[in-house]
Amino acid sequence: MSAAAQLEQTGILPEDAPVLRVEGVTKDFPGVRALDDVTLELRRHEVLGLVGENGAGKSTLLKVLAGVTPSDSGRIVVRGAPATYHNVAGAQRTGIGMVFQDQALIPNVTVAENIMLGAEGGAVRRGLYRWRELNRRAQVQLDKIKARVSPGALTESLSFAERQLVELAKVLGIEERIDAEPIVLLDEPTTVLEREEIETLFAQIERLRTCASVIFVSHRLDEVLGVSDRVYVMRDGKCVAELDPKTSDVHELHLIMVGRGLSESYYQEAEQREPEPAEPRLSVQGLTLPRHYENVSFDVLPGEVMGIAGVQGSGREDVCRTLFGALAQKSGQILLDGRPARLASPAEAVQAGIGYVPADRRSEGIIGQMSVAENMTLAHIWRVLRGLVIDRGAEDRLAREWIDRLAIKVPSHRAQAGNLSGGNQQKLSLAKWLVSDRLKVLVLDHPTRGLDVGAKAEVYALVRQLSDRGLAMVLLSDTLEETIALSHRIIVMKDGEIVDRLDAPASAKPTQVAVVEKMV
Amino acid sequence: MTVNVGVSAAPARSPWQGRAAEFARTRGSLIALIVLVVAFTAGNPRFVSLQNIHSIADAAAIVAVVAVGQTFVILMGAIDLSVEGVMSVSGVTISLLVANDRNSLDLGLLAIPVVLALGALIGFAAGVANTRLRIPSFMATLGFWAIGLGAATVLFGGSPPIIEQQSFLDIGLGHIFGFTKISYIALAVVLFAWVLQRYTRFGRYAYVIGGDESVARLSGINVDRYKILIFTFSGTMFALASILATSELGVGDANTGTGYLFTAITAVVIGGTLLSGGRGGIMQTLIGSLVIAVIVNGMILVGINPLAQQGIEGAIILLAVALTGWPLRRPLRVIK
Amino acid sequence: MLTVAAVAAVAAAVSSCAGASAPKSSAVGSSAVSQCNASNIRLVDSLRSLSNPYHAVWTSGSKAFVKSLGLPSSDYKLLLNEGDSAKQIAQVRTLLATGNDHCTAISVDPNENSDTEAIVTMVQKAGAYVTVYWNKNANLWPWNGYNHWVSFINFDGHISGYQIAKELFKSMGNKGNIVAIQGLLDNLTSQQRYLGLQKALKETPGVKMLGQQTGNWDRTQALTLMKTYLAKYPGEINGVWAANDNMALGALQALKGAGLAGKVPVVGIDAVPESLQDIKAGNVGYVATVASDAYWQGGAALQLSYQAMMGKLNVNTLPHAKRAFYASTILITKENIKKYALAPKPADYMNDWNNPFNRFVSAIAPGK
Amino acid sequence: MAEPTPQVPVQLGDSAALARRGTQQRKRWRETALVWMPLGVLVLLVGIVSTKNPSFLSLGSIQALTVEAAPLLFLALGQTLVIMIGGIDLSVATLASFASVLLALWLPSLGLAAVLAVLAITTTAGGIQGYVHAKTQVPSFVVTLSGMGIFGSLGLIVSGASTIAVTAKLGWIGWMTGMLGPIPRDPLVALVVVSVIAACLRWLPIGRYLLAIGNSELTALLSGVRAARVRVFAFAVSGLSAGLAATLLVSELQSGAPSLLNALLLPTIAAVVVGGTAITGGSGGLSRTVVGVLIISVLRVGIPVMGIDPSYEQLVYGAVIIAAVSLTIDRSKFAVLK
Repeated sequence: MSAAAQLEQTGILPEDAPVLRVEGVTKDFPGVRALDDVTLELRRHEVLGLVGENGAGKSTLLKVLAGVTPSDSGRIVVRGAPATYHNVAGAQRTGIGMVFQDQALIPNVTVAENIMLGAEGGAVRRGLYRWRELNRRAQVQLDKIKARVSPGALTESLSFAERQLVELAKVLGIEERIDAEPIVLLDEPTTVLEREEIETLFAQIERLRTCASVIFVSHRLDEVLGVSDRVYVMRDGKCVAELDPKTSDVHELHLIMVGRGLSESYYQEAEQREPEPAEPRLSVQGLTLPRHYENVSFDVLPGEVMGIAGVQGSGREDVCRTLFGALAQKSGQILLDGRPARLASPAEAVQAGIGYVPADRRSEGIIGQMSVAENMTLAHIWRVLRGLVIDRGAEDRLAREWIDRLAIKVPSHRAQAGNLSGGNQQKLSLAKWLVSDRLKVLVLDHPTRGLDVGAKAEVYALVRQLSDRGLAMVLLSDTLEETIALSHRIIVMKDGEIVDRLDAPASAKPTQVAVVEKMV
Repeated sequence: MTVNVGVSAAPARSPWQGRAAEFARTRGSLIALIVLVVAFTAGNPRFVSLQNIHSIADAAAIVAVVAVGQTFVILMGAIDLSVEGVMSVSGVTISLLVANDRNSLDLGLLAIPVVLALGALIGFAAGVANTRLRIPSFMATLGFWAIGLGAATVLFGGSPPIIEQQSFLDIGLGHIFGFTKISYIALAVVLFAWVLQRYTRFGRYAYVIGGDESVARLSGINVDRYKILIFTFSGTMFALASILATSELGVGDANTGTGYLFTAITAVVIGGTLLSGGRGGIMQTLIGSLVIAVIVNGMILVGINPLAQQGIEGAIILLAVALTGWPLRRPLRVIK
Repeated sequence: MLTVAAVAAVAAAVSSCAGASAPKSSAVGSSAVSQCNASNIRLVDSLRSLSNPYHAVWTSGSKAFVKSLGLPSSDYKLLLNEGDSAKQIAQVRTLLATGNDHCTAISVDPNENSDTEAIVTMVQKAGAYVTVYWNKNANLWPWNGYNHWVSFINFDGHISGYQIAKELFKSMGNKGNIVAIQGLLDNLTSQQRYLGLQKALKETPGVKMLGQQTGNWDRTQALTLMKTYLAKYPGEINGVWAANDNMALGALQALKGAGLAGKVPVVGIDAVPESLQDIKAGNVGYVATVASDAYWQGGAALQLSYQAMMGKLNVNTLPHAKRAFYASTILITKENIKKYALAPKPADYMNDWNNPFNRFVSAIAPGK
Repeated sequence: MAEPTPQVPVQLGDSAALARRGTQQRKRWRETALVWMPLGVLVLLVGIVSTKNPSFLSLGSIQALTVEAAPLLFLALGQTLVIMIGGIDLSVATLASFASVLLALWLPSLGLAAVLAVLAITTTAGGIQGYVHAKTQVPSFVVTLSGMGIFGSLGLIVSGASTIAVTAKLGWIGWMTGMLGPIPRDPLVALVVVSVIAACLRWLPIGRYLLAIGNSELTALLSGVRAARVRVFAFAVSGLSAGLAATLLVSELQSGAPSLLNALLLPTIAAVVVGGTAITGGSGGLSRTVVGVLIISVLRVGIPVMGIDPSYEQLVYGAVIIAAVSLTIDRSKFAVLK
């Protein structure tokens, strides 16, 4: 239906009437019912929290609302009128915009072009771009969220967090574009943001409250409770509960989400055993790569988790890449069990017994088109070789064994890895390394990014087991809380240098504040 | 033939590296061109004689027009192999539509828009096959290559129609300040294409689609429409190139297009446009076309053994592309 | 009468030609005779493509000949390989596998020297009859166990290349500079023609060759090449020798562009309609071309294979001279252009088709 | 496709379980269809041709078809591996021509050694291209395009721009051609080699690595796969297959020439893609390529015997190619289609 028609609708709508009503929406994917007769409503000027485990259907619901994927049945009513759109453009004309979890930006064009993409409007006159106008309009959006990003900048030159902000600015553009108040869908917008960026974001959401309606999805339950007016909980594709944030807390929320309570020892801190003093598994000495990091030195004992804290650009990512041979260091050396290791390429790192669990598992952790078993043995095919030949029987056994040990939910070990849920994919990209008994060091690059509480807990448990197994682990994490809780020791990096080292024994964990003040 | 750089695993390039890479990619071809010119001039001073410059310009002109069409297709990450088919059928058709010794249609210069439309039509069909039938552009256009050649053979009917339209032949033979009109037309085409690339959705969306097609769709862009448009445009450019070539040849030749496909793609690639799409542009393609023309012309001027010429051309091209791409090299960079 | 022209053109050949005039078709009848009739006879051309005038004229000749035999046009089959050797061989193989081979007469223009042996061997096995033009390996001869390979017919490139060179030089007053445009470098005929040019150059000290490059038989390439020549040797070029008309015409376009058409004489080979017209017009400096007479080729080869197939010609008793020979070519210049400017009429050819050896010039002997 | 595990349906509820079964059946059906589609297209084409000319199904004709397919199959074999990792090899046909020249030149004097030497050379040549491609990070399209020019020139120079007839010791390769009972040898040889390579891909890690790189090279790299080596391997096999194709043709034609197989480049690529291997890499395999090669061969030799006006052959060829591909390719294999 046309925007004008909606205007009439909005005109006659009573104040408290829902701007968006989802009625019995159902959506099937091969092998799974993602949405099962979902019904909910979004009131005007409210922030609606949406929580649930991975695979609970949150993202699917948002995608249906945003016109990315059509629903199989049920209907969506926008401002009292049934919505007829079946693509993103249509949804936007109806006033519904979405910030996507996996970033939806074009790397090779300017920020301005991205923000105005598909809605250049007056910035294109008689088919010709007016660049100054385009940049001006983009700037307006960027100012809304106080993003210090130049509209003329090439998008790929921005940091991940900066891109996330551009993403948000892009969606806010809807405000001007349509003559009704926009409906903004935020799918885990905070996942990769740094602390102060998250603050700006929430400030922004507060502002949106006055002029728009927001659906906010996040795995950080405290965030959700903090920002939302109401919270819907989803499970197995159904809406199972509606809560008032003021009267409920994280534990209750979690209880409903997973059907079991959030155990007191969420991070299994009790499980944390202090490693016996021993020859360090991994010893990094005076590692230097100009313009990336300077003179980085630290030791990691067997069974020890070394957390590296730092903001974007602190150089901690680059250090990890160097450890895995993805980035060559200029000077300094890396010792494994006291012996210097040459890590010019990931291949050599794997040979040396170093594993790397990437943050972006979909494009770096697993191979979607290949089977679970094939993914597991990819890095250590020698485990299932008989002579030169792959022993499928052995491979099957190995795969089954690790599917059980990590409780990976999968129809069969020959199922395509791409069909697994996020949590199970993460377990798989861990299993890929665990199948090797030669593994000495494991680099965990944001191991719980985008995972739900349940999956996170399992990953934490796993980390504890691994340290018992005598593995040395280097951890980069999204949240300080996680870093502190999981690590035995923490080094804080800033501008490519180590600025502080803290011990984090189970008994006496440092406070977040203590770490943060060193970071910034 | 796709490039993707890991978000987290691929090391972020430090600014200066980025600039060096950008410089190499955008200016490298220009440097290569200069080096070649200097080298060949050393080999034979005649190389920079005005007359030779004219002949280089003419040689580069038609390639440039083909390459312009190809550039937009490659920018969006696809490829158009129908070049020789479209050129051949257009060449024969135009010769049959202007005054010729075969029939008495004689549409005069009106034939030009007609043939351009023919090229556009084939391009459009290829685009539809690509977007609607969902056949990779590589295969779809491969098919239209054969179809074009077939149609040309049928129309050709045994002997080349000889063109008697003086005004048409004049395009290829007439000179302005020593350069043939072809060169000027080619230049105009390049400038026009540059405006398209810089100031229109057509051009910008070519980059966008090359950058990330699915995102483009998410942003509500009618990707298929622009893809079809771009193939239509490339088809038109191939037809235009064929018209120019024919006006120069003076007859309708069923093999007008022979050799232009790889030459044009090479021109685009040497210019620094990545086959994976999203990077590059028209002006670089122009330089690329000149590089090719210079190589071919120069090898003859310095008198290189004909047997070795294609090999040396290949080597130079590889060298040029490798060197201009050198600073772009990064561990974990994926090039297919 | 064409034969006469041929004789006039190639004086050297007169005697041999007279000596070798039409064979009396009194050969012993072969078993094939009875069983072959309009319903199962196949007359086949295997050529490169219809997108070049030369083979187009060839096929029209073949069709005219088939008609002259009173056979339905459906008996004529045309195999096009588009310059793909593997395809040509495969097509012939399939052809032989899909019909009555004892009633199949074939004429082949092999894509490469290499193709010939494979093809004649298949034909020999299948029991069809074949006549081959232009290309074969030097050590391959019909009389070495191929009594189903009637003849190998070629046109002496040395002669054609030499003749047009001489005409070119004459028009230049036997002095000045020329540039040469060769055909495909790995093509025997192209090489022969070039040797012919060099022979003429030796005989004519006044003429100097500035440069030689390949135009790969291609018109556009020749055009670009000529432009480059003009730039490389400004004002120095007095004549252009091209290994075929297609390229000569390309070069001519370049000369037109440079305003030199008519001032710089051009020669080529093949006698394509266009060059004939230019010679006739005489205003653009197209001096001479040489006709191997594709129209005749089409009919003649089919005739040989056909006669052998029908038992009218006994291959086994045929002298070597007739199983591998150079056929006459016709030098076409302003003097004799009138005769050839117009489209060929079947009537003019009947005699030379019925007596395919009429155009015999000289035997191709081993080691020659 | 996998059977559901016990606990999942419980979790999802019966309706969902039903839904899953339905969708899974549909998916399974689609996949089977895609596996058999190329074969279906082949049968269809043969059917059409043989209705026009029944003798196309005669033993001799079928033998002729398979013989024609043999060299194409060799070239397509290497091409398949390269395309599986998402690259392309434009030099394979020209390299084969070059090889034919070398073989023809050396066979008389060296005999078997010549064959081995030539195969070694082509394999190395292919490998070098792969290495240059991997190290300089220049797209395979460009590297092999230059390779095309370079090998072309080498062939011309080495042969002195002429056809080289094999005068002696043909026996060393002669056994590849001719008949084995009713079965022509060429396709047999080709099939044997293809099966060997196919077995390697199935049972050796390299096969995994090829697919892994084709699907997600980054993951492969981060799993310690030495992608550069796998690349070199793929292109080396491509070179080897070029050498084998040359050997086959030389043994059939008893001579080699600098442009003997050049025209086979596009048919080769067409064969691979028509067989159903995604041009973007990451899927497909040699069995599909075998079918693809047969389809292309039927087109090459079939159209002429159908009695279509020869001047229309190219038209038909192009149209049929597009139609065939639109039926055989697995569109689910490419996320975005270029």
